[in-house]
Amino acid sequence: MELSAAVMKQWALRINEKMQEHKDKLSELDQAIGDGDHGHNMARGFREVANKVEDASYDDIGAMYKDVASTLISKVGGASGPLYGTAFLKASNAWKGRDMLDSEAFTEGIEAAVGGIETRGKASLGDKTMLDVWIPVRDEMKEHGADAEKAAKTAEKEAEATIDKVAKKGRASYLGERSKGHMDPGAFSSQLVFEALAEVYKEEAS
Amino acid sequence: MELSAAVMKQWALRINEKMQEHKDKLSELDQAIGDGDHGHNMARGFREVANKVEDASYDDIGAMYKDVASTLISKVGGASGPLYGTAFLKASNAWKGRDMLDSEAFTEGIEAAVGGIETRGKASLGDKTMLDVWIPVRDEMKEHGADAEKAAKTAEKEAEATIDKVAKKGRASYLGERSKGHMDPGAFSSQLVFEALAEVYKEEAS
Amino acid sequence: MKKLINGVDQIVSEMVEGLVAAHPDKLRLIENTNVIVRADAPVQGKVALISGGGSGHEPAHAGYVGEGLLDAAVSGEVFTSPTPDQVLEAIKAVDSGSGVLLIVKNYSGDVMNFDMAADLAEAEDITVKQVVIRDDVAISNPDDRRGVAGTTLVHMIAGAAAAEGKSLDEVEAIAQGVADNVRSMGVSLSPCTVPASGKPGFTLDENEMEIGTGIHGEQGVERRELMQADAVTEELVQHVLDDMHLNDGTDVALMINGQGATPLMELYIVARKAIQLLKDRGIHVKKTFVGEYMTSLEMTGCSVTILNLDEERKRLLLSGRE
Amino acid sequence: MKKLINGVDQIVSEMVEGLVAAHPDKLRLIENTNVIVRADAPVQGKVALISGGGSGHEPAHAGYVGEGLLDAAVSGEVFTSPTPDQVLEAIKAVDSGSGVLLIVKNYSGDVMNFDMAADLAEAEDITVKQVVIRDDVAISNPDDRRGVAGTTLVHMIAGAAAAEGKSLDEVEAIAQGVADNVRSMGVSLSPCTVPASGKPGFTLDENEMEIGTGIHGEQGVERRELMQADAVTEELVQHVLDDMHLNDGTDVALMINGQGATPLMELYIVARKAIQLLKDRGIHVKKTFVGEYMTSLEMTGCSVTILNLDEERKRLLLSGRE
Ligand SMILES: Nc1ncnc2c1ncn2[C@@H]1O[C@H](COP(=O)(O)OP(=O)(O)O)[C@@H](O)[C@H]1O
Ligand SMILES: Nc1ncnc2c1ncn2[C@@H]1O[C@H](COP(=O)(O)OP(=O)(O)O)[C@@H](O)[C@H]1O
Ligand SMILES: [Mg+2]
Ligand SMILES: [Mg+2]
Ligand SMILES: [Mg+2]
Ligand SMILES: [Mg+2]
Repeated sequence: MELSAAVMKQWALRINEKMQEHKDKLSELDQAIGDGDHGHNMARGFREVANKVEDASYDDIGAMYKDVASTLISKVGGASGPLYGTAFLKASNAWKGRDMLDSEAFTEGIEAAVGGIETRGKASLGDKTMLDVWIPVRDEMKEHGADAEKAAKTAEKEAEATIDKVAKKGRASYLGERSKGHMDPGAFSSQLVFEALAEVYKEEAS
Repeated sequence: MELSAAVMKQWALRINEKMQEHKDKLSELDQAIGDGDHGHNMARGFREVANKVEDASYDDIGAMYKDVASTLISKVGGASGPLYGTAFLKASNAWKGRDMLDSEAFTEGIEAAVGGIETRGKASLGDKTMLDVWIPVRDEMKEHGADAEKAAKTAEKEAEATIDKVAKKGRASYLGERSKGHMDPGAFSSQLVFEALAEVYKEEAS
Repeated sequence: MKKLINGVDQIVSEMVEGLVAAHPDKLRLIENTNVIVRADAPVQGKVALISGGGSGHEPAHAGYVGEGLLDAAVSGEVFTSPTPDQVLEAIKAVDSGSGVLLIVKNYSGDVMNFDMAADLAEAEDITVKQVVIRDDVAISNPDDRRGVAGTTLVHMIAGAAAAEGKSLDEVEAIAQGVADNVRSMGVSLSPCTVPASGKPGFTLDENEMEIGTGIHGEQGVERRELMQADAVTEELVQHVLDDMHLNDGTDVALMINGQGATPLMELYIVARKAIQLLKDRGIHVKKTFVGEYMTSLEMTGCSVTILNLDEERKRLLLSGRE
Repeated sequence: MKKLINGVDQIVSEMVEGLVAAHPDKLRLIENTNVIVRADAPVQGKVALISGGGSGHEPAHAGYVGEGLLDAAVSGEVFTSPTPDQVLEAIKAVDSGSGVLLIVKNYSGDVMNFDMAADLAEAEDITVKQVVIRDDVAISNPDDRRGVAGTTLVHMIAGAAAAEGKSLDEVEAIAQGVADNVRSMGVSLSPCTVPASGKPGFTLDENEMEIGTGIHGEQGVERRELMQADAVTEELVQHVLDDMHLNDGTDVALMINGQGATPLMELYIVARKAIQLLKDRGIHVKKTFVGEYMTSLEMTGCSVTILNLDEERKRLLLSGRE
């Protein structure tokens, strides 16, 4: 798998489209076990990201994603703002100086992103957070190489799997056992991130 | 018509029974065009009246109704407390020293009561208040002599007639034209007062 | 009806007990009454101020008892004027010989009960004066107007005047000056439930509001389609100003009062627009109050109050307590 | 959803504009932000205090900005932690060189965003310390506990300490002392509606309540049958005390906090019982707060907060601002 700077820009734009489209569902998921703003937070943040990167030109993919990250950090707030922001900030470090990402380079970015989420939020696999999507996606990429299609499938499966879990981090954790039976909103927004990747990659390839 | 001290005591007790019985209706009437407490105010006040006079013995009817009045004044509050209180206080003055009321003496009391309500509340006939019941009852007594049965009939008719009026005094007046279409709660409690009189008089006579 | 209460009959007595228990250094309850007085009452040489009315308007009236404000508050049943004997107890407890001013909102019940209490007090040789507040411009005839949130500005300004040691006549004149120069208008988005009745005072659809509501859960003077905050504010401010004839450059105090269940957030949004509107009209807002001053249980909505400030009222308000 | 607003997107900006317009002598808004600072910030020689979080908790946090309290408050979207750049703006505006203390409620979002801001500030050579408030005993694991109404006692006590000219380390230690010794527990009778979502956070039947609710309209830890005020109070007080191990004769402060739409009348009924219960247990209530200090939009219900007072906290609280 190879991702050009153009495709990487499309990815950011497509994430925005997906967040707008699923805004209500994201907020409904958050309302069930959190405070009901995840859709608004994501929609607000990625709308700004799209505005920012759409007509901008960047020296490299690292610079582009640094801009994505700082926009998220300064526009989202809540828990998801610093988490997604830190994820893309760490990835942008890994992508610094590159105008094309091969499977290995892309995976390095995702690995750095997961590290960022872990350090920032101190959650672990199974805590019913976005990490429950990001960690399996990373693991698979590390083992089998980056594959956008597969990443989207894994993300979907793992987001679904958060339904049965009891939340240990974030607002949903306050509900204890009552958090069971609902999908984690951050896991679903993470699924959308990887679905967006699969879509733009596929369109580019065809 | 002659009313003994015993019947006059029964009157006070019967008013209480009627207020308890119609408490909810009185409050509902007040809710439509006032603040919804008239039933509670009347029920609270006359319950205290009944407690007070039931086992007490009085030198005369004047003393008995002075007690009724001061109980109402100190237990009801709102607009109806001072109005009913003043009404019975003025009546008690007229009944001072008597242990039997003939038609003329009773009418004097009612006349004094109406004067008290007018002075205290500064309302006039047609303002959609309790006076719209008391004034016609008084007028009739003055013209044809006191007749408990007739007083109750007139009271009922005049209370009914308040429905079509626009309130000019009390809380209902704030609604202006919107006060039309609802019976005045104080008119209805006044109807109950005269119905109680007719009942105890009839029972005594039979 | 969902309320944090123990029983409908104990509400008022338990409320006043709670208030005094929370502030034992400042407040005292007169036994067997619902009368709350300053712990140090009667204050020698000071004119005493008493306000009161039905309960359900908290912090009015008992919340205003304290130094520089009221000497006593008399709490009736919910939305029911207190009885004359309770008002008399208050008068007797706070009079130091310098006389007592009763601050009365213009409701038949309040006016009559306080009047009877004043008569009883005069009979006991206590000098009592009364000022009747009629600030609600929703009612067109000025004589019939209700006393609403503007009453609390009388507490503050007359309270400051009394604290300065002014005489009963002086304090009365100042209180009357506030009463003559204060106007209010309210709007409600949802009703309240009087505990004893257990049912809301009226019902409104999701897109309706009542304009010109009082403070007893009654309907307003008109039902209208719900508007945005700025439009509602403009309507209220305009209605109040139409009744005031303020010259360019006049100093005023502004109060945005919540009716009990309105988030402070919304009151600040209303305040923002009201201040803008007054500025646009060349009126100087010297002091703004935003919060709950005179509520109607858990009603949603707000009222706008404007007080024309002369030099004396301005000085007393800016130096006094809130 | 019935609210006095103009549009969901303008709520926070219009609210902070209204707040500053209402108190222009005391407050200032930093342009292009939702950061409110003291009008005279930075105050030379004084440690600066900053609090903040999502909006919807009014008067927290911006209502606590002022002399003897906070130097700045940062308001995020409704129930959404503010972003690090906004917190950084606040830090830069209030630092006088004596250092800055961030008062942070223990939510993932708040902790992370304030943390990032602290990092950014350190990079600009400003000394920043943080104290994280976790007073909500509804959550059993102490590390995971939310910061709720007790946070406002940190504003007051740390605010008084900073006003006395104490150093950053001293103010931090005092704030941490409050955080370590304050416990809260809440109950809700009805939910609130986050404006952006337009729907209530949960639904309750006429006879149900949620015990252990936080301040973001989320459900509590348990749904229960509605009880009378005294029983609810006993439950809350007991839960809080079970976590505190107070000795007979301990001095405490008590806060009965309304969640936004609870009539003050009901809060006093709760206060009455809470004070009785503490008295029965030999605990001395030195100061009682009853009112709205940390709300959740128009949620109905209340929380009980108890703070164990050592001599220093007692002195600072009794002498400080509210
Ligand atoms: N400590 C954490 N580590 C990883 N993810 C977290 C953490 N806390 C929260 N999240 C994620 O953030 C999501 C909620 O984001 P959002 O609703 O935007 O913020 P908030 O919880 O502040 O309202 C959760 O669904 C969860 O996936
Ligand atoms: N000024 C007045 N003169 C005569 N009757 C009045 C006057 N004001 C009110 N009322 C009567 O009192 C009744 C309302 O009594 P109530 O509900 O007990 O008191 P409140 O209006 O203080 O709640 C009205 O229905 C009306 O008949
Ligand atoms: Mg959320
Ligand atoms: Mg009534
Ligand atoms: Mg009434
Ligand atoms: Mg949030």
